Amino acid sequence: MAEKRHEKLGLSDQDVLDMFETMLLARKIDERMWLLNRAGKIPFVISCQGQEAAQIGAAFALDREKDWVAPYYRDLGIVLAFGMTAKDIMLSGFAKAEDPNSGGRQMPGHFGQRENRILTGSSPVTTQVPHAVGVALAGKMDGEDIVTYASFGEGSSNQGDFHEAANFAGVHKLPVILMCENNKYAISVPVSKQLACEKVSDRAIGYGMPGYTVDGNDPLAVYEVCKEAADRGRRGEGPTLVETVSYRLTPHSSDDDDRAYRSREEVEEAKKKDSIITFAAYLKENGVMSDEKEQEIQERIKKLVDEATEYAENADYAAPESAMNYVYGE
Amino acid sequence: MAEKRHEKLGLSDQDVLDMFETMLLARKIDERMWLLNRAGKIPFVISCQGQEAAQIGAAFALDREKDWVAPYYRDLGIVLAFGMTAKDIMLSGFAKAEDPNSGGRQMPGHFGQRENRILTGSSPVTTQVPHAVGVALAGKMDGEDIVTYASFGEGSSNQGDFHEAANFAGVHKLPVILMCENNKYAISVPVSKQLACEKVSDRAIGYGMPGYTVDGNDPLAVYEVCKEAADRGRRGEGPTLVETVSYRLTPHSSDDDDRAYRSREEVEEAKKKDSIITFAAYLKENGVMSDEKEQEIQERIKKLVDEATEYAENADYAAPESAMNYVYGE
Amino acid sequence: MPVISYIQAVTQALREEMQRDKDVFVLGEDVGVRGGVFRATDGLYEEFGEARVIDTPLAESAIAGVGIGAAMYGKRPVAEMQFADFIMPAVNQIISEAAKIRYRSNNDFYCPITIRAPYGGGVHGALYHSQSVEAIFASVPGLKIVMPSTPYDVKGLLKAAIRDDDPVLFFEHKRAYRLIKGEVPEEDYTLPIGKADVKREGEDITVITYGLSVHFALQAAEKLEKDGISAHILDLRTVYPLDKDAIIEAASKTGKVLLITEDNKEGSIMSEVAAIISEHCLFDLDAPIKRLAGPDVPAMPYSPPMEKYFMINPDKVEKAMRELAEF
Amino acid sequence: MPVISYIQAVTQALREEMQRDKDVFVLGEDVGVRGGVFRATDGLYEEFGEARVIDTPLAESAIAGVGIGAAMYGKRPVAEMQFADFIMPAVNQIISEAAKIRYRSNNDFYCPITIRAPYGGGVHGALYHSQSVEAIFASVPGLKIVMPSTPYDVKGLLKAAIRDDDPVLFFEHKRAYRLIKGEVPEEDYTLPIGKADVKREGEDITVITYGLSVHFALQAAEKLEKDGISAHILDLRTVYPLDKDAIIEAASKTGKVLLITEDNKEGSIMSEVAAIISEHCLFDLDAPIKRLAGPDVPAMPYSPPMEKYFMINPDKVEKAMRELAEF
Ligand SMILES: Cc1ncc(C[n+]2csc(CCOP(=O)(O)OP(=O)(O)O)c2C)c(N)n1
Ligand SMILES: Cc1ncc(C[n+]2csc(CCOP(=O)(O)OP(=O)(O)O)c2C)c(N)n1
Ligand SMILES: [Mg+2]
Ligand SMILES: [Mg+2]
Repeated sequence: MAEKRHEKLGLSDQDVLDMFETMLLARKIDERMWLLNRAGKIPFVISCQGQEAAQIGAAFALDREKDWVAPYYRDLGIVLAFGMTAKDIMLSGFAKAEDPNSGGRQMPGHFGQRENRILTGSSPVTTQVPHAVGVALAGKMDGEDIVTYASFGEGSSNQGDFHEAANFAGVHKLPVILMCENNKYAISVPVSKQLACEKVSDRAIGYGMPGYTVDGNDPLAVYEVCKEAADRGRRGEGPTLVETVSYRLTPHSSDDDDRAYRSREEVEEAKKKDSIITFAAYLKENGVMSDEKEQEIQERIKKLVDEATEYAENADYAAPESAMNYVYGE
Repeated sequence: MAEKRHEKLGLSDQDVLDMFETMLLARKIDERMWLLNRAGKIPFVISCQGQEAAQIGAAFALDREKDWVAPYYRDLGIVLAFGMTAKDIMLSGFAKAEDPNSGGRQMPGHFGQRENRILTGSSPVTTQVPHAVGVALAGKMDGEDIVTYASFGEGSSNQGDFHEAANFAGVHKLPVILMCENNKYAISVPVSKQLACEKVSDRAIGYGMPGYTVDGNDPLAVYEVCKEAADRGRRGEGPTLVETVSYRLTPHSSDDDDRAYRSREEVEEAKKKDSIITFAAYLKENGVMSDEKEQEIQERIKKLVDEATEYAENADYAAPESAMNYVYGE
Repeated sequence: MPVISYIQAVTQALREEMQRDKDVFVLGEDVGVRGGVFRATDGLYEEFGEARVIDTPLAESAIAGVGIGAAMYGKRPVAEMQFADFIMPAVNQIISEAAKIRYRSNNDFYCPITIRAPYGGGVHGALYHSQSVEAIFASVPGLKIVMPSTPYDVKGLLKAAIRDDDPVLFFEHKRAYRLIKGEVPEEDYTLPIGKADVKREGEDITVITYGLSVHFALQAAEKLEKDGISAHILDLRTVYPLDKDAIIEAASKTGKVLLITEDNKEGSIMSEVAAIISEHCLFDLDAPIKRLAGPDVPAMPYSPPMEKYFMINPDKVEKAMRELAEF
Repeated sequence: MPVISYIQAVTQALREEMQRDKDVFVLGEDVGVRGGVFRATDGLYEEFGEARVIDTPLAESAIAGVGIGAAMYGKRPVAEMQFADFIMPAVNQIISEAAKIRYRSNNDFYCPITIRAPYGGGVHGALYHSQSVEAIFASVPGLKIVMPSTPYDVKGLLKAAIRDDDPVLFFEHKRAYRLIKGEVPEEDYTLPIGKADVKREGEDITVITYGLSVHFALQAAEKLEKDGISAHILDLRTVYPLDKDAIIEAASKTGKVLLITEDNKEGSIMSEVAAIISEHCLFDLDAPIKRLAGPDVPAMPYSPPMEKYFMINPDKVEKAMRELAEF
């Protein structure tokens, strides 16, 4: 029997099962968030749906014991792979005191957890890119063998901070993966009105780094380029720009109505390439996942998400006056 | 006899003589400024020396009756070609009331003159690039057949504003020439520490525009690409990035001492390619300029610069309390 | 007169100015097909087309900078920053460029750009969708900063901003967008930039404020009236440069002054208002100048109890007004 | 004690902190081989090598942003902005990021970055090499802003800034760099950030100021002394958050207060100082709170007569102090 794609990449059956499970966990948490939002229980959701494959492909290419990530708001897959739990995410959705990201101070999707080397993020897009470069610089100074990851949307790749950070990383040959998750829209604005280049990865050469564009619905393809990018970084050869192309399956956020600017047909068409479905099919075709196994995973995740939701819903808010804490070190 | 280079480009003998004369005027004004500075008569100079060919090549490729320019502080050649006089420049050097750029409010090199469609500039680098894009956008809205030009150094091409403006121009297919005058240094920092790409023009593809790197000591080479860029713009095909490579022949400014960071040999080597010398040689070799003609031009310019200096030195400062004027429209 | 909402007044002003002057155009993120994430530019794309209602790439410095270039050419761009919090990448263009163009060119160029942005809290927007950012710009000569409180003021002041020959930052309270309604003439009118407006005449205490807090103060004033306390309420409307005469007059009138801002207290607009009063009418005062403001923490948290703790509301305003009256 | 210049104190503090803690590093434009355009980092490249004295690409947002990333990792970066005027492209990183990292992460992360920049006028620097930019940041909780006046304060405060676990903007008056000299201990010491310093005890009038103007006030005080007028001079040193207690104490002491800043008047640091005084010690005052400041025009022009017209100088200070004394 011919070697399977994931085996060629050095991934075991268990690895790809883990990848699938993390993708599915991200999707299921996300779906639950929408239900909670529509039920009036949480004020806001911003989704990873459609980008799970890209995120998990990238996360598994990193060393999750020592590398650092500067995720953007859709990177639920990344932070789960880096150690955040369903409960952590739900606590953030409900803005409760125990939320490890911010103690309920920030909206969901504003990730951060020092323990798991997830840099704290904000809302203004692309500011995290220089941060990841700074961590890479610091790691290099200390002779640490770390790679850093920063992600952002294709619209956000037009911010000055992307350019300045990419150039800095290029000049200093820092081990950074700059990952653009191109989901074809920036809120309502299609990629054709955001970018004049054919591919976001065309920008790489301007910073003296390689650039790749890969299918963002294929976790193995993303894994492959990110693994090579991480290896390059560790070898001291500098940064890499990776563009993953997929589609934003939900409206921009729970505050958006995407019917105003894109057709239902277009969305339905994109759903056919949904990585949750296509990767499950791959695993089954290759005998890695049986129907029973899938069922088992689905149930495990459902339980996790249920428990997390219940816990978070019942957890306490931080005390009102705790809003005064931590402006400065105490 | 074979067609001469400038004839192939559609330039007459008189055109190239005019080009030479404007280059030389820029050089001579600049040299005089240094003398005045060293004599303690003016507080500051920032030079065009080494970049005259690039500037004049570009200026002559534009329509100087209707196009708009957003020059940077070294673009003395550009503004002279666009109608500023030696007297105007000297008035700015001495910070006198009649200085058309700013009435003595800004340092020399901070150009601006509405009458000649020279946008007012500031010190923070690269802010003028989006301005030129904005003028191109406005011109397009009005159906005007205008091209805009913005220039900046290679160090400045690392600012976010370059990236954001270039992308905007690319997406909206605006008639803009983005010209990077690469003189190998940003104050003390050599290009190798500024950029990881081989050529600044490698950045063009990231904005969906063509990019060219040309010899910045050759006014005809610069003319050629800028002419093509202007034509593209007028044809509605969008912006072009042009990189002119030359060398900064002076210290960064009168406040700098470049011996701290580059060898005298390197500077001497660069002087051999000085366009003032090489272009004069081209004109002579091709029978466009005789020794007498050159002498005549030299004398005319000397007289101009002398008169301008004298006039400016004796001109009045703006009244102290006029510092209160023009914060808002009156 | 028709009663419309605060955000409808924004849209109406934009539409009328675009109809009136072909040099007026709108640019920003999602302002075109989507009509803005708050729908402030609703219908403009359909009416004026994509050349004058421009969906820009996601890059605020370019939005401001391209607008500034067009303004120097002779256009009257109205740039939208999707949230005031996201104006930060454009600060260099606004402070170094727009504000200084007339001055540095000795009046040869000028820069008639209007930059609109929704600001303010109380909408579960958390740290980065709730901020008041006016204080960052309120020390920059060359800029004007307008922050209207009512639909009537919105329409008149936004039109004035667009017609103004200098750069105007026009901050709209996002919580007011749908909450605040009021009578707005259908016909064309402008209101003077740089002039504060007495929103209520009173004798006992003076409240000086702007934006959403004007409404909180008016509500509280009604209640206080029942207890025989009469409050004079001055709406700054333009927070930079301030209307000194109006401030001095309002403060002197009652001798007891409460300054309210939703922004953090230290370094806010109210600092300058207090400084003006203490420079010009110190001896008319019967009580220390009291400031009611957000706490000095970075911004409003997301969780409802903490957001409420931070945000100015009618109760906090009423309490502060009573305390001052009793001083 | 050795007498050194203001800029030598900067260099000394940097060198000693880099020797003391390997996590301290310097980054900025021309800070390496060139030793800085003002030579503030002179000799550091030679001593510590290019890994710790980094000549960055010309991009201020990256200088700040990369520094912030390194600080979150555990480093203590000292970023130089070549001129305070050129901090503008980095405002988003400073205000949206550095200032809010501790707060937004609920104390999980913190950001010990120091951002140094030369500010101030009187050096023929024109509009963009003369500005005071502190007011832009002085309403942003999470930041600290230090502006020392003497070499002694420079050394002690810069060391404190570098050791501080929060972001500190450290603005150095460029005219003071070589003009101001003073005794500075060779040994290690720090001074407390957030504390103002009485630079002169006096009874009749209080002057509150910072930076170069402290020296102008001290000079004027000497002259006034001869005429029997005794001036109390408070140097703010940290201009955000302000040392309220020290301000209240200094203002109450004489009841006559002059506030001096080189910045434009409206919306300056002195607005907040006036507000604090009028909130806390209004009834201790015997005269209106007077402010002496730059005019409200965008920035200092280049031509010498206009620059002089704008710039605070000893004569203007003396005149204002006499007027207040005579009130
Ligand atoms: C500096 C800044 N400007 C505007 C916004 C508002 N905003 C939030 S997400 C978004 C679109 C982002 O599009 P893209 O980068 O493609 O990422 P996507 O959401 O599609 O994943 C915008 C405009 C912001 N968060 N920050
Ligand atoms: C935003 C900003 N940062 C820093 C400076 C200070 N500065 C003036 S010129 C210069 C170097 C510019 O180098 P380059 O872009 O290569 O242009 P060149 O001077 O070599 O022509 C620097 C750092 C500035 N003017 N603006
Ligand atoms: Mg997108
Ligand atoms: Mg250069």
